[in-house]
Amino acid sequence: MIAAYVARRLALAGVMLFGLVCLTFVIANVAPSDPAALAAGPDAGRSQIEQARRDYGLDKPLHEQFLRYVGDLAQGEFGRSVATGRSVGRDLARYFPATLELCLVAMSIGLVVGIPLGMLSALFKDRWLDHVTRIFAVSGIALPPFWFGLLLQLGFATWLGWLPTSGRLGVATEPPEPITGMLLLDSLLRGDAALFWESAGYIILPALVLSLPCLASILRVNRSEMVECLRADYITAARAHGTVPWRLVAVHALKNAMLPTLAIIGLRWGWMMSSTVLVETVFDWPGTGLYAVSSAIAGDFKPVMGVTLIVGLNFMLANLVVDLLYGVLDPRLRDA
Amino acid sequence: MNTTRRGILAGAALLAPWQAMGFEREGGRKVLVFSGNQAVPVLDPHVRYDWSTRMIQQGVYDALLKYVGDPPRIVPWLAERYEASADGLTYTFHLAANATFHNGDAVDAEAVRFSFERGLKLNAGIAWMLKDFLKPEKIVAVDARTVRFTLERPFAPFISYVPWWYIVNPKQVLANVSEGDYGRKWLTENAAGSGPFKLRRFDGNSLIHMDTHAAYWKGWPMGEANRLAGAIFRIVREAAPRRAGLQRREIDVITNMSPDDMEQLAKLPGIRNEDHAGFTTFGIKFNCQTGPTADVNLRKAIAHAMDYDALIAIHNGGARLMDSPFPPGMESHISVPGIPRKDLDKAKQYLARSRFPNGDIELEYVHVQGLEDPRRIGLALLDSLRPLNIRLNIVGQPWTTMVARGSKAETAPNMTSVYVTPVGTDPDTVAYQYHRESWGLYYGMSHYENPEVWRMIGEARGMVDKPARLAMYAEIQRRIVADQPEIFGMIPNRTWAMRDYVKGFQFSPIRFTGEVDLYPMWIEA
Amino acid sequence: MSPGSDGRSADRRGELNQPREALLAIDDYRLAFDSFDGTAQVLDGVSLRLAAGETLGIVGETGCGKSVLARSLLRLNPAPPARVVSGSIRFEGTDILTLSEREMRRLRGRRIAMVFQDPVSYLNPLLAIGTQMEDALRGQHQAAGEPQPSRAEARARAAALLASVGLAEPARLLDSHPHQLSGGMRQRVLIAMALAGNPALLVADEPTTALDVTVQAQVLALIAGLVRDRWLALLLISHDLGVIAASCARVAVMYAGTIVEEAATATLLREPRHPYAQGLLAAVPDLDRPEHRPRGIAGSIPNLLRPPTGCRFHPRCERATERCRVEKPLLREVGPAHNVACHHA
Amino acid sequence: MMGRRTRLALWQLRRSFSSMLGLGLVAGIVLLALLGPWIVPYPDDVAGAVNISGKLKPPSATHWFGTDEVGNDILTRVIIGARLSLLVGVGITLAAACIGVPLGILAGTAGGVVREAVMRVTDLFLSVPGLVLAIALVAALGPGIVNAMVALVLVWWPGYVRLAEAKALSLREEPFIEAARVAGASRFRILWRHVLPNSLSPIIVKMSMDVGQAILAVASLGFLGLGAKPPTPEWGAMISIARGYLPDWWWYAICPGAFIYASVLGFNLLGDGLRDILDPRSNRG
Amino acid sequence: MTALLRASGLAKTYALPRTAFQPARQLQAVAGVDLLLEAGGTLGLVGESGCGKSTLARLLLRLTPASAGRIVFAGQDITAMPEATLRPLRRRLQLVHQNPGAALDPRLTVAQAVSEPLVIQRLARGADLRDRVAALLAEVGLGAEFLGRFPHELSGGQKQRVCIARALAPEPSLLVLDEPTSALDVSVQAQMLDMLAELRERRGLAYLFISHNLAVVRQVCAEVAVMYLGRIVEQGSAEQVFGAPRHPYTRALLASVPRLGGAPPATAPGEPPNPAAPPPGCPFHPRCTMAQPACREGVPPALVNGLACPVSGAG
Repeated sequence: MIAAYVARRLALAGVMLFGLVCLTFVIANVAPSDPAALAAGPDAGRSQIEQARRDYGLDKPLHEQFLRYVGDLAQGEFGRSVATGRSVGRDLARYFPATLELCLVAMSIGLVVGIPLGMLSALFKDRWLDHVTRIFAVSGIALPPFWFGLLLQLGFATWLGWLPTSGRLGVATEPPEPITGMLLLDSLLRGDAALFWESAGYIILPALVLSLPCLASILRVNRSEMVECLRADYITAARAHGTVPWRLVAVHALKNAMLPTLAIIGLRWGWMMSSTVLVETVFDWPGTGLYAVSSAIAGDFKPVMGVTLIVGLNFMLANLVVDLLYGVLDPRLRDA
Repeated sequence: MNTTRRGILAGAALLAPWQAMGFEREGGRKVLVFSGNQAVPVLDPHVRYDWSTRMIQQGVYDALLKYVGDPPRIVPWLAERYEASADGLTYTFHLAANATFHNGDAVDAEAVRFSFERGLKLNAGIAWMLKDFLKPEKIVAVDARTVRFTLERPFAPFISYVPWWYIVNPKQVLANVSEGDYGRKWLTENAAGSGPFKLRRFDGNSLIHMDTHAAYWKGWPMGEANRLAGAIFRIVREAAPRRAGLQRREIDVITNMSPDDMEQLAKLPGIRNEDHAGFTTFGIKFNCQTGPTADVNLRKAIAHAMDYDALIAIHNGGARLMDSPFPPGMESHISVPGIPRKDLDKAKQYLARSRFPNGDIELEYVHVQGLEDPRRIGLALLDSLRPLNIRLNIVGQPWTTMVARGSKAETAPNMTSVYVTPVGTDPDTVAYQYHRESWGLYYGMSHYENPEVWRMIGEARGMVDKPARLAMYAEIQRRIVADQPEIFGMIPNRTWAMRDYVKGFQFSPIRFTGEVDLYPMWIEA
Repeated sequence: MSPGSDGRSADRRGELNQPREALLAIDDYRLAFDSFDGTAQVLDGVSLRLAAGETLGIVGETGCGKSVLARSLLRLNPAPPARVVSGSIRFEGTDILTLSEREMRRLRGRRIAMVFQDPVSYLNPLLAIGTQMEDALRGQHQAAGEPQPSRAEARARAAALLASVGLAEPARLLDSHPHQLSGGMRQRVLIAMALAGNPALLVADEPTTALDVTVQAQVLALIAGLVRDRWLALLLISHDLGVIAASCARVAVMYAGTIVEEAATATLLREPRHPYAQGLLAAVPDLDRPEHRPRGIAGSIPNLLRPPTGCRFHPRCERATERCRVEKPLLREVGPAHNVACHHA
Repeated sequence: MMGRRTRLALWQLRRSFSSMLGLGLVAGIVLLALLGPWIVPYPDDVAGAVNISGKLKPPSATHWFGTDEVGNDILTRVIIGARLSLLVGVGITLAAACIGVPLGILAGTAGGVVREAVMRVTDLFLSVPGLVLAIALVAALGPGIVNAMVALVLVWWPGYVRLAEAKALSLREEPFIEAARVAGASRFRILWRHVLPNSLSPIIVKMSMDVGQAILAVASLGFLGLGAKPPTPEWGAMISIARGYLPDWWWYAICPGAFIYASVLGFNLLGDGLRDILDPRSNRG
Repeated sequence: MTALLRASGLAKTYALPRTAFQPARQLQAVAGVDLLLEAGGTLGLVGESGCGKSTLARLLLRLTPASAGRIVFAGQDITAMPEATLRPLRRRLQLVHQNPGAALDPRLTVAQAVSEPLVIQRLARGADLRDRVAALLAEVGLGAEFLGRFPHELSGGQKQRVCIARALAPEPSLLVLDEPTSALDVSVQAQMLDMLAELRERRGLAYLFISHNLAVVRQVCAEVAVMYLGRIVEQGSAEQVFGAPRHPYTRALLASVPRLGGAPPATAPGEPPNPAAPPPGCPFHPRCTMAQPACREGVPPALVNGLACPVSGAG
């Protein structure tokens, strides 16, 4: 049953991805730009530009280019970047793990801090802890990540010198050959503690900035759900029956509050992937966000399309996972 | 596994490692760390060049000749010497006997022939330099150490381009051909050269690590004892961390810093700034065919309203105003008398003579998106044009869009700000931008029209008689200035900041903005 | 200021005391709810006695405060907005209003247990029945400072409890979730949980309102059997006189936060004395006597933010006089164990 | 005489510190936007007066927040920037709501093919990484505040479809809608008279929050160099430029960022407060 | 008397949503129901929750399309009538909801709510409209001071009165009352029952009265149909059904009602089954004390002479 459901959802995701492809293709081609000029290089003459146009298939009519792009995608090829001439698929394979690592760490921060804080805030509703937490939560959503990132760089890197400013590893450290491409994981797999700590030092600030809106959302939803759940009849009943308070909060109420929290986690995951664009730009984090921005600004659209697809797919998968987790958490969804 | 820093890191988790460390070491030798903002997506020397790419290419490859010094000179390199025929059609190069590729293969005439053929046939990157004058079949390996090029017609700048045609090892390339791509795919991230450095690790977006080639056929100028272990090119897109890295001695040389940053860096102990006039010119191209700027008087009015001092001020003094379409230092450059400087009265006189005597027009000023200096110059221009009652619409656009618009006079913006770096020292490199054939290319966005000038440009590039050629170029410069197809702006200085233990830095204006020749550099400590 | 304030009601308390030692004694209990609109006098001087093994029904309409009263016995009303104004609730001799939360936890489930109205919302939808029961059992032991039974022990006891409320296959039930159970089974589970600590007093707040009539009959029969077998004191809250008549020996009628009449069930049904109680009885349609036309009570229940002065029923009362408007009537005995709060009864 | 609801709303608002803070911040920003041109110390600096010699001055009595890279007073430009940000924030939100709400209500009440079509397209847009799409679009259309707004509206409207659809779906089951159908009300009448007014509360709450988020989004595009054209003062673009002057001229980045933060915070807190009043049961991240 | 509303073979099947963990399933809410209501007649529909009585009401009102069967109202087949054609007929067929709080648009005043049907059906406008609304309110015992009030300012009983006034506004000939008093207190319920009786007399209305409260149905209705799991199991005059119930379910139902002063209610075993998974054969057989082996298989027994139980009917 679950397998069939997953298959159906994946099929739906496929349809959605096709929609995404169409959308990005349209956007990429509305502009009066000449990618061939970019491909051929700045000093190229007409003959070289025409050569590049042929090389990249840009001389074909749009619908043919579209069909070719879709065909390439079906084979897992994302086309070539006109700015660099490199395969977008290979670039993505290189950048995506970095972004994924960043997002995973940020999401972990969001969960580890957001959920307990939301719980505490609900328990101490309308007390000072709650007020502070709520302002903090709204701030998390209101702080411009690019600005906050700059401030953190200024404070922790430039003035205090505790943490590195940007990048993924020190200039002197040679990045190891990727296993998963996620440095923290790779260094653990290799048992390289020094590398682990170094990459941890580099990921802290960007992950913190990235996690803040997500943390805030989780906190807010978790708080208000906890408030609702703590008021729920079944909590009153469990109290009346003598259940221990901590279990009441941490199991009985939290489990129920986790359902909407889960939904927001799914949403925020997608959102987070999108805001890596800003955070990666600020922290010079070599991931898909930076890749998309620099390509977009250069007018190089194949990478942008590739990133959009990857991030969109990721979002759809995340939603699928959330739906499945819903089933794990909520027995009502499992059977009649 | 690399190196000292990691060991320390293992001990002190977060606090220690970003404190001052000193340069990188590997064994007893030092590693030079250079950092800039621009990636190296494709290393293939026949496909792509820009400053960062060419810096690495220059490291791992050799060419027949090499540019050195300021003013730039062309010196023999793989070729010990060359001869040109009197008609300017045939060039014969004699190769050094001891040159070898990194894998030990000799750099022979066939390698040279193959490399030029490859460059021409791929028709990308450097191809434009020689494509119209040299056919692949006219390159002949006379013997193992002699190559002869026969041009289609005389082309004076030929020699000035040869230093950019790097020689690849045909055996390696042919061994790695896929789908008849001339090894293009493989050379994107691999090297098959004979240069002073061997590629150790290539990650074009973050880090390129090269080892010095101990057995480099040309030897090492600083002596074997001081030879580096290698050089690392770190791509750090943001200026602040580059600067921080330099201050913390994680990086030895940085470039692409703003003039303001450079000013601050100059004050720091242990850091030395290199600040030199290059060849890169900044101009604001008028659309000479369509729109208000087709009116030469308006162009002159604008050129006289421009606040040239602001151009210098924006660079904190680190720039020179152009006094000719040609950069100073280029062969045949003259200081053209009467090149516009700020003079509001003159500007108003010209405006009065134009089709817009009262101004009241809005002009579009396009610059490449994300470039800071052209944006600020736009602001300065906007301010300068206010007395003429001309409004300025400052637009940053992606390169692709800008080029697409500039390809036709109908769509080209009124004004486009462009940096142009001449690739060779021959005056034709710059002059040809004003030829009809350059219309629509980014440096030809002004769609400048003057058949007499075109004729002279065309004639000069084939002239063998040097004094006559120089005179011709002097005249060309005067005429172009008179037509004012652009605001001749300034030549920004090229700047690097480096630790003072970095030695052997040699500037040459012919290189691109941040590009340095890593070969002679070493660390003294 | 109502004339029936503390001093005088204290005088009367003596008369009300039953000879039997009361398990539960509520005296002049006043509870207010604070809100934006002001303070609602939700309970206004409630006094009740309940002896061990006794069954008492509280009947009243929406908003009369009967559920709030029931929750007060376990101190489950959220505070704020709830606020005790005065009075005491003595259970087995101690005033539970003065207990700490920790001490209160010792009572919950073990001495006083509660059955709620809607079994759907009072069971945690995400936790297995077994988990909820084990948590309750272990929690009761923990609160009492006794060693907690192991999960397995707790589970075994939970299964036994389920069996004792007439549920088949208790072991399988423990692993199921609330949504897999029918309404009647859920209410049985809740009753089983209430019985877990062997309480002396069972408070049932509209235990059958959400159930269908055939199931209601089953649950009422179950409660009656448990009360009999375990010698439980039962406080049954309902709006349905029929339900109370089927379960309780004694009944108290509540109106707008006050008890207006208290009597043996049969007595009240036969000869209600308070005009409200009379009205209530007259309003109930009788299935077996279709010719009897139910009569409504004119007007509607008062706004407790601004309760009527004097007798809270007086605006709807046909017999109301000036005295009713001014003076709050206190409960007084009008027959054997029959108390009425009306100047005219 | 105010109704009880209004008084209750005001009471709730007053009681909540955070809502009052939000109200204060929003009022402040609106005031600055309205009075901007009359109160700024250097009105000329708005339109791109260049004074290179006075560039990058630290905060002082004459320039409270220093000067920027062409010598303009930062405070002046930030204050004038409030107008643009506010206008853009409100504009994007209104446009997105105007597209999304009718579609959502239509989808929620129509059902069938219409609903499927609308919701699938909505899902498509929702699954797109919003900022990435906006960046691509602005990069394609060319930077400029109007293009930025178009791009953001394009990624913003689906949120309203979702909200309005969910609300309409739940309303569709409401007995009072059924009652209207029994009375013979046409579909349009039900939509217009019953569904729309009853869906407004959460939409208003979302809009008030979205104004803040839209300000942030435009600033983000500005930061990436895709926002307003120079010399228009725009907060995000200012930070983008200021970044090049970190860390020595750090004050340059502080001021515009603080204003973005304050205004987004203001609208979010206000929205939070409004939600407590208008739509207490809902829950959004 | 003439048949005002006739339903034959009416059925409604819902598709339950498919989730990650469940296949698509169907729920038969109403199965093969025949009904006849005469002008001015009163039919009570009783049954426990989930038996399909509210769905049946919605089917009859064409608020949800029927899966099978026919509905004829006032001589016209409305089963598949387009909404536009149906609209004028709607005024004669009105509904009063169970929960008066939810049946009023919270944003409309009492006057707006009551006038809506009149406006829609173009029955009145301007001053006439105002007068008629006031008259309707007076008819349900509410004064003119209520005109400008919003639902949240009313008590439950008052809201229900507004709902009734609204239902009366287009002068219907049939009122479907879906548990009209179950959300009300007993003292208010009595007032409401009184008023309903009075209205019927005065206006000659027919009532389809749906309730789980048998005593109330007995008060209001002359005819009674008992539903169990989507089917009518017994139908007849109130006297017959309540006085001499024939179907085992009807008997169990009546015996379960707690009586004032009477003996404790008798209990029937078990609970109504899940409509998504009904038992085969007679749906009541798992709880029936009289069940025969034949009851446990085959199709559910049909309603013959107002009784769907061959066993009990035979005996």
